Amino acid sequence: MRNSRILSMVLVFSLILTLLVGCGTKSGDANGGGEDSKPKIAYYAYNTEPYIDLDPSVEYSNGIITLHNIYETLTRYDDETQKVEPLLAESWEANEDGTKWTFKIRQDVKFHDGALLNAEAVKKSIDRTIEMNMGAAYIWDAVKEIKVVDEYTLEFHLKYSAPIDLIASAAYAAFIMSPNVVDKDSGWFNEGNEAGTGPYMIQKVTKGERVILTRFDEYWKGWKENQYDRVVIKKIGESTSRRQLIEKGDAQITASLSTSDVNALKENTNVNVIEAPSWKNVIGFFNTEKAPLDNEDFRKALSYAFPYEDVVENVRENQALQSYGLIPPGLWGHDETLHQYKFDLDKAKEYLDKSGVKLDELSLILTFTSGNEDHRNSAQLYQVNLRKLGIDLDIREMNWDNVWEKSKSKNPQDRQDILFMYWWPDFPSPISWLMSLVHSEEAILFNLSYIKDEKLDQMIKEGDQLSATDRDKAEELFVQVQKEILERAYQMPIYDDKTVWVTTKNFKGFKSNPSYEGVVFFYDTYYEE
Amino acid sequence: MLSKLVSIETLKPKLKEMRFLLYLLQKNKLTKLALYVAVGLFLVALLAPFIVPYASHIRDEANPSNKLLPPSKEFFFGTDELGRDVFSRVLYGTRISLNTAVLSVGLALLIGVPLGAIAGTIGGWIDEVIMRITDIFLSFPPLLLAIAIVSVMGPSLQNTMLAIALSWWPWYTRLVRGQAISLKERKFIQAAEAIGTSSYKIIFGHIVPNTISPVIVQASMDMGGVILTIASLSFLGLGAKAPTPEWGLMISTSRNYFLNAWWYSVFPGLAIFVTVLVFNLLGDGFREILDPKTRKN
Amino acid sequence: MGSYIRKRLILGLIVLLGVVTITFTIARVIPSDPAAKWVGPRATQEQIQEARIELGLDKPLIVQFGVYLQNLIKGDLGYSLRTHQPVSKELAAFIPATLELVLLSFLFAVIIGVPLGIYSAKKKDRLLDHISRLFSIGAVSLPTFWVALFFQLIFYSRLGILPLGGRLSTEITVMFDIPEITGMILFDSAVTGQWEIFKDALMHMVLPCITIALYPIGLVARMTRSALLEVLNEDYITAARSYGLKENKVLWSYALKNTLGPTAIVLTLSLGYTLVNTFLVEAIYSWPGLGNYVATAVVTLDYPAIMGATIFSAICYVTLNIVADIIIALDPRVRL
Amino acid sequence: MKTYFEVKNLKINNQTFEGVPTVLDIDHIEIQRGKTYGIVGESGSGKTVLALSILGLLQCPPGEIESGEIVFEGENLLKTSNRYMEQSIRGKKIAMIFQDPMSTLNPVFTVGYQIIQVIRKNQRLSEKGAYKKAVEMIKTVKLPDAEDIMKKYPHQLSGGQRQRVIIAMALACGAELIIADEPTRNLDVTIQASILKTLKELQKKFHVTILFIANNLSLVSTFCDELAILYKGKIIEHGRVRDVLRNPQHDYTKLLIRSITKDTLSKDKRKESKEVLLEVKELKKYFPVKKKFSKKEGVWVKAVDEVDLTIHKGEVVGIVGESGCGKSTLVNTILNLHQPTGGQVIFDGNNMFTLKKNELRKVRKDIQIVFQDPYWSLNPRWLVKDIVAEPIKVHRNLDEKSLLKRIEELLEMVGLPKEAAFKYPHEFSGGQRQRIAIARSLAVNPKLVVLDEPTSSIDVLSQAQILDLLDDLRERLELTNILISHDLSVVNYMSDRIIIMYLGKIVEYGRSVEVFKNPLHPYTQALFNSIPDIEKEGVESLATIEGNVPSAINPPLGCRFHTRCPKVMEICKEQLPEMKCIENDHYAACFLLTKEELGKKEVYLDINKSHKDKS
Repeated sequence: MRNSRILSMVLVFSLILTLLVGCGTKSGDANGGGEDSKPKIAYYAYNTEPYIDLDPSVEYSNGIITLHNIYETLTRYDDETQKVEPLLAESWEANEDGTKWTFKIRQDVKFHDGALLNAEAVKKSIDRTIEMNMGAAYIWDAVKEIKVVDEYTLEFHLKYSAPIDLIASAAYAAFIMSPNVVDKDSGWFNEGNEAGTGPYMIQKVTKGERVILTRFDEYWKGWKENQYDRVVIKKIGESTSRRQLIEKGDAQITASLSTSDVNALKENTNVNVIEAPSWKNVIGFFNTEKAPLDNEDFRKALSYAFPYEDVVENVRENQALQSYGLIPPGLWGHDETLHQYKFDLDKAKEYLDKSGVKLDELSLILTFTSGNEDHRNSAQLYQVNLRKLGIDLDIREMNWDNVWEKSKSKNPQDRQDILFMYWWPDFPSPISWLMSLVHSEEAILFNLSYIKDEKLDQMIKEGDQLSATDRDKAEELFVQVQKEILERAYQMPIYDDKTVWVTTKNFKGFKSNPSYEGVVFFYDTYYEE
Repeated sequence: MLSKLVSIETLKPKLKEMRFLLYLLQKNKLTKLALYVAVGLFLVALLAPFIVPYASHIRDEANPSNKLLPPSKEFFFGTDELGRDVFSRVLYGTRISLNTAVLSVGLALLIGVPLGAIAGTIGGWIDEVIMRITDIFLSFPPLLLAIAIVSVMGPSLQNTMLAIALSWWPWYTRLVRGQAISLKERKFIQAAEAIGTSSYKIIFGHIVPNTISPVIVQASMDMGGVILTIASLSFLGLGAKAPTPEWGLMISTSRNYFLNAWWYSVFPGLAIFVTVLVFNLLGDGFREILDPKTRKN
Repeated sequence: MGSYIRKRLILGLIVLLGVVTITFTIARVIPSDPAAKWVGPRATQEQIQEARIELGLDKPLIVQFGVYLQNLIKGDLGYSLRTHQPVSKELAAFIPATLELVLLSFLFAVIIGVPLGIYSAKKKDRLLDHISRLFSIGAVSLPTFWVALFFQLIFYSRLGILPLGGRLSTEITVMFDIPEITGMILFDSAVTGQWEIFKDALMHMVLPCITIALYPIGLVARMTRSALLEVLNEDYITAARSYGLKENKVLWSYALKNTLGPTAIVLTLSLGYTLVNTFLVEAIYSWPGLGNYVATAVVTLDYPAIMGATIFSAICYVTLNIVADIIIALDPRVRL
Repeated sequence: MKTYFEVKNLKINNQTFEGVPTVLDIDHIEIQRGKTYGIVGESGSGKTVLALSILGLLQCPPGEIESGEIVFEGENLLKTSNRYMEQSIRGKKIAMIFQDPMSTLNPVFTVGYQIIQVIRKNQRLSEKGAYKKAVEMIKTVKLPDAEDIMKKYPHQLSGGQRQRVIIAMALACGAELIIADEPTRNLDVTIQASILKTLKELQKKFHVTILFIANNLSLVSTFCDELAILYKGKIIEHGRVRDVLRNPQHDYTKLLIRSITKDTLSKDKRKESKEVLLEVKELKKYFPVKKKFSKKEGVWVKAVDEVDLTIHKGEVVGIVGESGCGKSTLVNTILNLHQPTGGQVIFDGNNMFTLKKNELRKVRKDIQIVFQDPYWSLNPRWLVKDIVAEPIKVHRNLDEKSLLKRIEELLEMVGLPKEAAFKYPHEFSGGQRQRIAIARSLAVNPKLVVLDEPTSSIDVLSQAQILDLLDDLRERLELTNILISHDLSVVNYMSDRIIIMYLGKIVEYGRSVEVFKNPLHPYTQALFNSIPDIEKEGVESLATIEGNVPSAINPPLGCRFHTRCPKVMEICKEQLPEMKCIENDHYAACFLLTKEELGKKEVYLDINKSHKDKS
């Protein structure tokens, strides 16, 4: 009696399950139908959390993919024209030595809380960011004072010359928010509150999981038909999951797929695969303060031993290009006349002999941030090739903190020999690479080749000054710096990544912008069968 | 002469015991099968460098142009993202997993058994202190403790082993302590005490040898769990590091190729499954064979 | 009984103190500077120093530990180094999702594992027993993360009958106002009668739950079987039979109650396992729970977050152990 | 007339890994309705297999019924279905009383629940009716406060009470044939006597037939009308009790009878030494009552309470008492295995409790102990040579060769072949194992050897040999022995003097001849008389002491025995009687033993008759 009761319980339970599964199928079908009464939803399957901090002055991470749809900046960089375009600022001009910038602010722009945009609001926003001094606030370092000239005119007075137009288009720390909220603390923003001028407003945020945005009807650019009413940005950690979502048409856009998933999707006629340039590149840093990497010839040997082609073709599946120097294409300072090391073991051997470095049991430590498939595979291929030269590569995949901690060890002997790292700019200027990665540092930060070269420092400083006033001259200097780096083999630029976006066919209007890593400006997109 | 006598005469009872065990094993077909497979696995582990078809694919070679080839005569289990033979790597993985598991369990035993024997035999405040410490370690979810340890010490197989041993020893301490307490009531312990045998000798001469069989059962059952934990930690990126052909790491890597190259995930997964299953079956069978309670029938 | 529970609680607190001490120690030997992390990579030395003072890291270790304990009692687990949010607040946001998963999986484990174990014991050495043993041993031998991947492939990509991951479908999250009472969507939607949400949430839980439940199902079935077999060997069972009591009565009433203790232990143990197993599959199922949180914290060495999660798990474990002990103590054989 | 119960040509095998030996091979057993039939056999002789196969509860496999019939009321039980057995035979017609009352009752249900379940299964009664019936049955088996007992869990009852509950259960369902499988095995003799008496009374009242299975010939012969001797699965002899006892045919039976009628050794040869070897003064051993997690202050089990005794060189002193009387604790405390609570032990001039650790070790060499169960007293993982060598290794430094020589010497001394050195304990029989244990105890030439129930777990046949060996060794090696036993015949056989203990106190001591001839203390008298022996006919001749042994946690004030003493007086409840010398060297502690009372000694000898049934 009793046992049959339990048996029947199990049966009933499984029955309910099947029933539910059955129902699920139906609702799934309904989802694809897209009735008119339903709002149009754009679903962005993102590889990690849609934000870490919702405070626009603070966020220095992936959160910009959310924030750029809520807030706007004074200017926006266009990578195709390589020009800074107006956004909240209508026009701007700088004085001769680039130390004073005057911005005209757009009129009739409303914040989500109803306040109107004016010079005062811009000043308060940027002042807030500078005062909080969190995240990427350093980009405003040159600013001495912001002056409101009139309702819609603003002046930046600088300590030294700096390209404020570029800085104002930065991906981070350049958002303009309503004057009503500038004295709120981060906590307030993180509760899901905001007051930007952007096309979308927060409907609901769930920390670590998803963001739901709904359109701001009074957006200053106005709305057209077929634009999306709602935007969902959701964390989907696994590449395969994102691929499955886009294949099924459940998600409209995604990125950061594994190379093999991208390859497979290229065959799929239901999706668009968009390969766009990104400003993200991978650089190998040699520890120039530690033997035997303090030897220039040895470094050259190492540079020739890296299988660039194999990595670009097979690890990145051609979703990257071998770098020319440090600066990626699409950004001024990129120069394809710069020397490219090619994989050539004979040459490597030659330089190795020339270096006179004794190889007995030599083992080099290579570090990079754990979880990065591409670094891992590149490292393994590098390892295989270095072994052919008689050099053992000790691959150490570690947390970024541990990688960084090790690279900052007091004793150069305790540091790694080689380090792989991604770099991308906070605002569209080559200075981001050169100042951070090449210029000598008092305390080690990102110059992880530990270059201390006064000549280079001089050139970088000079170029930085000129970039506000004479960009051509600056560019020339920057190319010169890169040339020197390659010649001395301080660093090993490996490849410039492409960003690969995958969208459903009906997701139109999307344009990738390397200046804003991972950001989809949903206002530009629309739905079309 | 004497030594010969010793060896032959000592063997006899052991042989009888062995015969009895073999008989029980004979009856328990699943366990027998598991035993064969386990022996096979150990052999594979031992001989891996010599029997794998592409020994150089373990760490010395990569052929990206051959990447992600489906299973074929040339590559039984296909190839991975760097064109290495998955079959060779999976076979070699046996060596990694068994080696790590045996060492972890061994380390855990090394910590747990003496502590348990001491706690159970001596009792009093020593027992109290030891047991509270085991309680503390037991109240960490095992994986989480391992995560904590590895995230401090940095991921590597050695640290994984250490972490697993640290989260596993309390179980042995508890087991051995319980055994020791019941053994303590046995008269031969009292006899030894009456003789004046030192506590050290009582613990390690009398108590520990008599806890062996339950400990063996537990340890063989744990082997499966440990292998699974190692794989899980590697999967989370907290265990083995590339290019080590560790199964969990292979699955973790294969995730990105999962939809295109099923073989890359399937075979390491099956390897884990089969190995863990075999050890679980073995542990289960051993328990049934060695447990006097089930022996009764 | 009351005094027993009280003593057990005190013991639990001692154990927790030990756990806190260990986690604190672990956190302090992490080779990264929390203060530098707090202010970010671009910060100046002065900023780092300021942060050090702000975070209390300038004080001697023992004082820091005291402060930590003091805050802990108030439920304050410090601030996440990564997000600058209070850890307790973040945990509170992530725990319900995991808890929901764990509880439902646990339910699976009980309603499948226990009967399976009983049947197996009843039909010892017969086909059903062999099948069920093989199943239960197989279930504890499967790498959960691997199973999760395949479940997704089969049930989402190929069959298309179950969602890929997440807690709710996009449409539902956009169209409905998801009730937030406990944070456990199933419960909340059931209480507020929003069955559409309930159904959607349940559908999303099927795959993760089955994946996670596999292990405890196997564990519970195995343990129930062996506990029951042990009891069935006892003299009082033979005695009960000798008085002519029916076999079913003997099994379901006489024997089963005796296995309550071991079963309770296994169930609580399996609850603990389930909690940790979620760590392995949450990422795969895009489940915004504790596991995901810990995984991110580990990657970024966000030690206050790791500590918080560890302490939370330890509290769960200790509580479960106490519950198990109390269940065992209900056995009249145990004299208190 | 049809035979009531009959076993014909029953052959049962047991599958083991070395083949399928026959464990039971019975040609014929016949039991008449209303009779008591006893089966005597050692453990392993197949008694329990028989009992279980009658009820169809034998586990098959490994058991295997090859052939034969078990005919009950004209029906072959081996041919019936399990369902039929369940519904109509088990409980209803045949019920069983098992040997271990603790494991026979389900620990997680109340006694009442279990009885009611059995009643309701076998009789169509309502819940209420079953309850009433259960209470009635509990009263029938002479348990006080029946309603109260119903609510209790098994562990809250004493062993005797539990066995009564089981008897109640067996009778509750109206079974006509009761199989009693060593029902008093783990009970004290005084309790055993009263259980047996109750069982006998109920047999008459309910007209049931009893199949009584035991390993103790005296017990069976006292209780049964007819008996059969089971030896290695075969019935080697059967018949009416008196016939078998008077005229045994089979050698085994003869040996069995001889072993329990052993006389005392001739102790005349023993020199009486006045040299004191061991002196115990006011020895106390209290154990704290440990509740889980807390030690309640001041709650102690007074296991040994102010005991004095003196042992001379070369004598054998027997200590007798029921379980829980403190005899083992006494010895363990003397040996300093337990920390004493108070008092002194002076051994060979050394105060044992003030010795330093290494001095104590030296003294330990001179005191050795032989434990009750030779299976558990030898480390199963050690070779015999290592076991015997252990004390030598601790106390002496011998090279491997002379060590082995010494071991062989010792083994020969205890009558084992030299080759035994390289075997494991489990290869030996109980008797042989005990010899190993003895060899170990002699390894370092001790002065005093304590024998803790040295024969109680050895089969009857080997017992006498071991005792003779012990006596022989004592003489050859000039040993002094303390012999602990609950078996009076063993003590009588071996010892010069005897000490009777009750609840942590000595109640009587003296030369064994004197004490046996003339027990003085009421407890001693009852104890002696409750032991069945083949001279006693019928359970009526057994003396019983009602009630349970009180807890040693709160021993009764006054005379410890007063709660159960049939001759209790007011003074006994208030004052502790002093130890008095009654005759030459015969001491007892009882208020009755005044000069005036001594004259009417016979009165106490006959306590049975004057005893009122208190239940």
